Amino acid sequence: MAMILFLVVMVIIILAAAIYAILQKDLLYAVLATGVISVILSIFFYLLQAPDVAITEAAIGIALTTIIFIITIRNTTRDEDEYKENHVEKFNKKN
Amino acid sequence: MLKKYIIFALIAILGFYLASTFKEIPFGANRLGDLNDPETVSAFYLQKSPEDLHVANAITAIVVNFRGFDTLGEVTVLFLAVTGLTSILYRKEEEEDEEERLSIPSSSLVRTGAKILFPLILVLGMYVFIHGHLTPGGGFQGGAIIATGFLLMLITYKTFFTNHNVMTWLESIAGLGFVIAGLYGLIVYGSFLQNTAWTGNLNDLLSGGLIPLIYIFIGLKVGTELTSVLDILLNIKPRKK
Amino acid sequence: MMEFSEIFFKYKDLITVAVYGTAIMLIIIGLYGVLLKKHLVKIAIGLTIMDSGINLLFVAVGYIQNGTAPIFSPGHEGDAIRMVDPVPQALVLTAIVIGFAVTALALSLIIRLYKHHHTANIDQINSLKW
Amino acid sequence: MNTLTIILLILTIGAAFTYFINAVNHKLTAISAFVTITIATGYFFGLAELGDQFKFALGDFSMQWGLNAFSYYFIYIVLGLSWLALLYSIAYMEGKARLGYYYGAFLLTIAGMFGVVISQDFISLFIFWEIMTWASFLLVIYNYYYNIKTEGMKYMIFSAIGAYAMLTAIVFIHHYYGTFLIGEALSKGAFSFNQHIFIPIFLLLGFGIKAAVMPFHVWAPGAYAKTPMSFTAVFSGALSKMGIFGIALVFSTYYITHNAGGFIASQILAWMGGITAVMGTIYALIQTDAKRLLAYSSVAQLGYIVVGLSTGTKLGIMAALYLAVLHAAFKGALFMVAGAVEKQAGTTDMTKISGLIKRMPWTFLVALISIITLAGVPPLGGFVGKWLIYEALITESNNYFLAIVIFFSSTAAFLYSYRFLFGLFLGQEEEDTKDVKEAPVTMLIPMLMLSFVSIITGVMPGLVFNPAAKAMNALGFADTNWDMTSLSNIWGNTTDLSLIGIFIIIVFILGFAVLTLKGRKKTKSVGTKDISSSGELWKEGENWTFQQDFFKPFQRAAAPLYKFDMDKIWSDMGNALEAFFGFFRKVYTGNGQTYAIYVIAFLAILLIFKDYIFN
Amino acid sequence: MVISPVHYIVAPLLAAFAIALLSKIYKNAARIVPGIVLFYNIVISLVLMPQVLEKGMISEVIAGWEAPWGINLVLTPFSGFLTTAVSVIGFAIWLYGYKFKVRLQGGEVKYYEILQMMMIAGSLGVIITGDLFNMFVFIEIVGITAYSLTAFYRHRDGAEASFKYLLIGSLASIFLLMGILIIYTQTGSLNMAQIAERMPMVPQTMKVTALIFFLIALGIEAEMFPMNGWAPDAYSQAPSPTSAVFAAVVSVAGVYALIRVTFTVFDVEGVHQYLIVMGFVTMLVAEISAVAQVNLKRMLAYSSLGQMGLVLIAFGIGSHLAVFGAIFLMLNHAVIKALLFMSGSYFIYNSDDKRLIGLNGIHKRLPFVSAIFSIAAFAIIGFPPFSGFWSKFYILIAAGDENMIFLIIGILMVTIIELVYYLRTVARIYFYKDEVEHTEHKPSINAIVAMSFLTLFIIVIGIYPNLITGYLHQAADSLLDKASYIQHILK
Repeated sequence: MAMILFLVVMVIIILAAAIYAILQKDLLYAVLATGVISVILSIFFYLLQAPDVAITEAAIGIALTTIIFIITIRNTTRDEDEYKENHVEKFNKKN
Repeated sequence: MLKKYIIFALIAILGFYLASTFKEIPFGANRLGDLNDPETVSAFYLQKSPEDLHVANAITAIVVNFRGFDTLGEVTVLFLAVTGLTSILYRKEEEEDEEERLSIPSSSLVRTGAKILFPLILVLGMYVFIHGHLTPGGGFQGGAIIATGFLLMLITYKTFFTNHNVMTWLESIAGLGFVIAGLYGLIVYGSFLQNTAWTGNLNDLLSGGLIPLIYIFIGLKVGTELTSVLDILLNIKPRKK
Repeated sequence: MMEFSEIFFKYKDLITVAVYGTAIMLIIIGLYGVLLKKHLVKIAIGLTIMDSGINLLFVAVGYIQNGTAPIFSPGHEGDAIRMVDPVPQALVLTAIVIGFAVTALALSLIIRLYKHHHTANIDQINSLKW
Repeated sequence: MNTLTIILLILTIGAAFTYFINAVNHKLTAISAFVTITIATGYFFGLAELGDQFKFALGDFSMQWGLNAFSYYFIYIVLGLSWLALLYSIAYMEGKARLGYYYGAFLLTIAGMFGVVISQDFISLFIFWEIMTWASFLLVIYNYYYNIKTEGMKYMIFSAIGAYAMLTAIVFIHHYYGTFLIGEALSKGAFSFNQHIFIPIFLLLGFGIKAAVMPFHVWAPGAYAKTPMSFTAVFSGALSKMGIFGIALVFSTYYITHNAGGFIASQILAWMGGITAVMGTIYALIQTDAKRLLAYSSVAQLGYIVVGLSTGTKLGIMAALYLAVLHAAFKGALFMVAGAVEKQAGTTDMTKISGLIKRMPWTFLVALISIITLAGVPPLGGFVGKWLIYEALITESNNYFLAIVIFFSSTAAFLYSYRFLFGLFLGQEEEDTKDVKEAPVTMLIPMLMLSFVSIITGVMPGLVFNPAAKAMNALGFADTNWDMTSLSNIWGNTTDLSLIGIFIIIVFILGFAVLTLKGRKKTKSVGTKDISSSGELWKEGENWTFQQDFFKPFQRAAAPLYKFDMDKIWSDMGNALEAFFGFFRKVYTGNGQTYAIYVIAFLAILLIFKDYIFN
Repeated sequence: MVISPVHYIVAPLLAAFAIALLSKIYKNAARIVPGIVLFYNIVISLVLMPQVLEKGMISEVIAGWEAPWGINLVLTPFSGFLTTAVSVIGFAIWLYGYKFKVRLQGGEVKYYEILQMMMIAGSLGVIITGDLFNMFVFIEIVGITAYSLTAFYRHRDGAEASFKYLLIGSLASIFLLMGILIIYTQTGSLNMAQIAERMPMVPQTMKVTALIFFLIALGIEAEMFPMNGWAPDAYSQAPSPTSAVFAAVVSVAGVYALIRVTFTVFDVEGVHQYLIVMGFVTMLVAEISAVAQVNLKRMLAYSSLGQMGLVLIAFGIGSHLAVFGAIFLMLNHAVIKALLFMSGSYFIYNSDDKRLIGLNGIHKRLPFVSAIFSIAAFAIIGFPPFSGFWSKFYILIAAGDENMIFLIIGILMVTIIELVYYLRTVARIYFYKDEVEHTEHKPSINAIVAMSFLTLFIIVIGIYPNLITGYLHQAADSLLDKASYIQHILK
């Protein structure tokens, strides 16, 4: 019973994390949300009797993917709506 | 905003058809069929893996031997990704100026912790891919773990640089080792990656013929490649504020 | 993990919906991000989420009720009959690593695009058209 | 080794050699081209005889080249005219740039025409047709490099439309009759209009475009006028005859079996030919450039030929074949005249130059003879052709109204031919054409030879009737009664031409003798400026020649006809298409996300309609 | 060691891993080694092709597990023919690009060479593999290399084109995985032959859904219409030898994968009509878009999309003659388009201007290259006596035998559009005054050798096509004969 609750909670968390990752304007949090997705996903894999996949997902999905995303954000922009004022700047520069 | 609703509709359609498709595929049903005269590949693998290969971890058997060609291709994909990254983010020497990887230096606690953790993580990774054919885990996992270890060092210490020379050598030797192990099979037994020197019995460390060796190569290669991916990405000059 | 297989009988449908539904929902959400989000990093995030969905789908299809991981523990050489399907897991291993490679490449491209165009909005990056 | 293949090899290798020799020496280029064509012509008329065949397999198809009387008849035109034209162009092209390009393309075109005529299966017919087309395209753009957008492109596009219509027909002949051999398809009735009518229709479209039939004539005037005159002679004389060749080939089924579909088709084609003749004439009237005038006139002349063919009666076809040769002769001569004038006087604009008669008498003579032939006045050959066509139209296929149309256009032909003559040669001499010399002899010889053809055919049309009759036999006609020196019609009464000819020649000689002998002292030859009008003597600096608005009243009368401008219609069509394309390619918006949306949308559509698409 | 199909893959891999080390020892290793490898590929083809034609099929197993169980590489006359063509053209492109100076501007030669070689190797893998997931892996290899090479130049919009390509390509790989998954659950196998054998047992809805996913995914690789938005950008932004590889090798591999899956693996009705319709739409849209291009390489890219559409039409017709024509056209298009890109890139390289205006009157400076370009243009339009004519002619005849008159008329009309813009380009080269200032770059000798070799091929095949029609017939037979494929692999 606890098991099934755990499962349901996991499903809710992973979907919430996914939606959050898509909708969140602050990209850093969005990326962290993808990390959460990977965590839950590896637990899923573990439950589905796939320990190898679980370990791989844990190592690559949680650590590496997240870190390269963070690096990217650090090199580009953290705010998703950043381009708006950027657009305005460009417009002003034009005329 | 019409576009948005159209896209919602498209996604909904896709989801509906995916769901209706996978409704037909019962979850948890046994599709392996009879294991003794196998109909499906998985049954065949499950049967052959312990008997012929003496490999405890069936997935390792599949990844390294049955479908080793895929793994070779996949390692190549990673290798090519590294090459591509290098060529995409390649910088001429004159653009080069002093590396400032971190805006804020990390605390001494973190640094000492990293110093202690780093060797442990490396050892763990080694362990994982050396025992790949016995326990869960293997080349990819071990490689990834090693990469995380390097990642720790890279983000903790401004001054920590991976030695590209050593990386290149390790990477190339690992890759060549994999291919040559395959060629050994091709030359001796007439089929690429084939090896019938099934030493040892199940659950020994030295079992499964060349499989542990190949998996070690894979581990080294994946580890070095992931590490160099991180290295390349981390060494980009950050955006001017 | 035995209890998981035990409760499997009672809540089979629920679990089916949970696992498949999660996978498909992940794919759909990721697709939403890919198709509607303007920021390149968001699009990359969407792609990774879709990948995760596909991987979950693979593993879920390979699962066999109250099966064990396809690893022959000492003494149980004969119990291949109770093991889950190993092939999808092997494929997923490959898929994950390839997905990581593609993501890394995509992110490096994004970095270069940002340096080039000074924006990460895909609508403003269309100097090649028609 | 077969004679036909050897001739083709001679021509192609000669073309390549000529192209490359140009790098060495410009003089040698013309010489080698002329030598090549001479060798080919001599070889052909010396060694090739009827019934030569050459069979081989290419791809999965068996090819067959051969020589029958019909093709022999056209080879007369092709090789003879090409030989003269190349002789002419030695002097004409002297000192021009890119000689290797010119001569190489010329020889390739000749090879293409030769191949078209001798090929007895559709594949080689199509291949040679294409070679001929793009080789002549190279020549069309030779002079006017920057006009390629207008004239060259027009020519190429129309030729491509025609060629591809032909290709479609060929493919379906293979589908329905399982053969590529022309003779076999003919015997199986592939061209008959009762079954699969679109096959002959498409073939006629293909050949008709090359023959510049009315709605598709747009490419012709520009192409004829822009090309170097030495090639235009061949272009309008021989190359457009390939269309006639094809039409005759296709219609021959109809000739043998007068079937209903064929009747309609022939009526339509006849009317298209008639309209072509009229419109070509009418446009020729208002041209101020002699070259364009000639171009339109040759469009009109081809219209006559098409009319003759499409009557589908023996006499009509005889007339068409006869006119084919004759048109080659006089139109070739006229284009050569225009070329000579252009080379000597620098321009062919009839409003700029006039009164060249004193400067270029021989050229004038050639022009005169050819004009008379064109206008169809006895005793020269043109009369015979016109006569035959009228007879075919009126007596054999009671098509009176068309006869009237043709008659109208041939009378109008007088007008423009007179204008050509007057504009260039007669009238008041301009100052800047004072020092114009007569054309060099190598240019005069071909012209004179061609005008000799027009004269002799007037007296002895049998010289042409004989091979024409053989050709018609090859097409499957039982007996065609012809006589060396007389025209015969179905009422049997014959009009003897030799008497007329001899009589008129005597008259000419007598008149000439009288004028020259007794007129010596009385008449004095006056300069063209030495004229007076209503008591006013001509004063220095005045211009009394009325070259501007030559046919103003006529032009005003026929104004509505000029409003209908096919050229503009086609160009508007092209522009509209371009605009549509420009709009349509916007589907490739530069936005990657849009492309992704396309993919997903397509996937969704496939998923929804999967039961309908994949069942 | 006896030569076997696996060498196609192993030799480039060995080289790729070794180059990193060798280039530390010898500077030019990175340039020479790929040439050796690609030449070795030709040798492999020349050794294997006779055996294939004799036995009808060669299949090699990996790791000693027999066909349905392990991964196997298959060399039918069809795929063997394509691998031969790809190897030869790949070597020609390497020879052409050996001294290509532009490549030195961005990145290092080492990376460029490795990626280019692995792109060709990946395409070969796609062609010769007999296993669905293995095909996916090779498609990923091609994809990764293509993304990297498209973005290779820093001074162009390569990154943008590459990102579009990557976006669509990732969708392709996701859908491909989806299709593979569905097929695996239904047949419990990944081997194409066994799947094809068990396909009749698969329920219709499953079959069709999987097929649709495959069609989308592989349609993206084969540049079908709604999915080919990435192609013109990638073609036009990549380094020129890479554009040639795209047109000559990658698109061939994509079409091969599509055809192999739809013809051999699946047995669904209506896929032929689908191919005809989509192929025609692809062709029409591509040629329409090509007319008004101002950028030479972009125009060539659209034109090759159009040619691919024609190939798909021909495969869709599906009769022996049509498949024959389709394979012939694939070969022709590979050679001719490679040639067009090779010569066209020299124009661009000479005129500091990627737009067509840079071509005005360029024949004065580059007579040889201009002649080659014109010949190739005439050939791809399908003028006799060049090889392009025959393939088009065969396809038309096949369409005629199926009595598809409107298809024929449509194809010919599109050909007229094609003729217009190619003729305009040739006219620019020869007949326009050149206004733009230019930099002088004479073609290097190796490039001249490569180009004249391919040109010779075009002309010789055009004049005497019997040289290859025999192989082509066998190839068409082997593609259409599904039963013997299954029976031969499963023993």
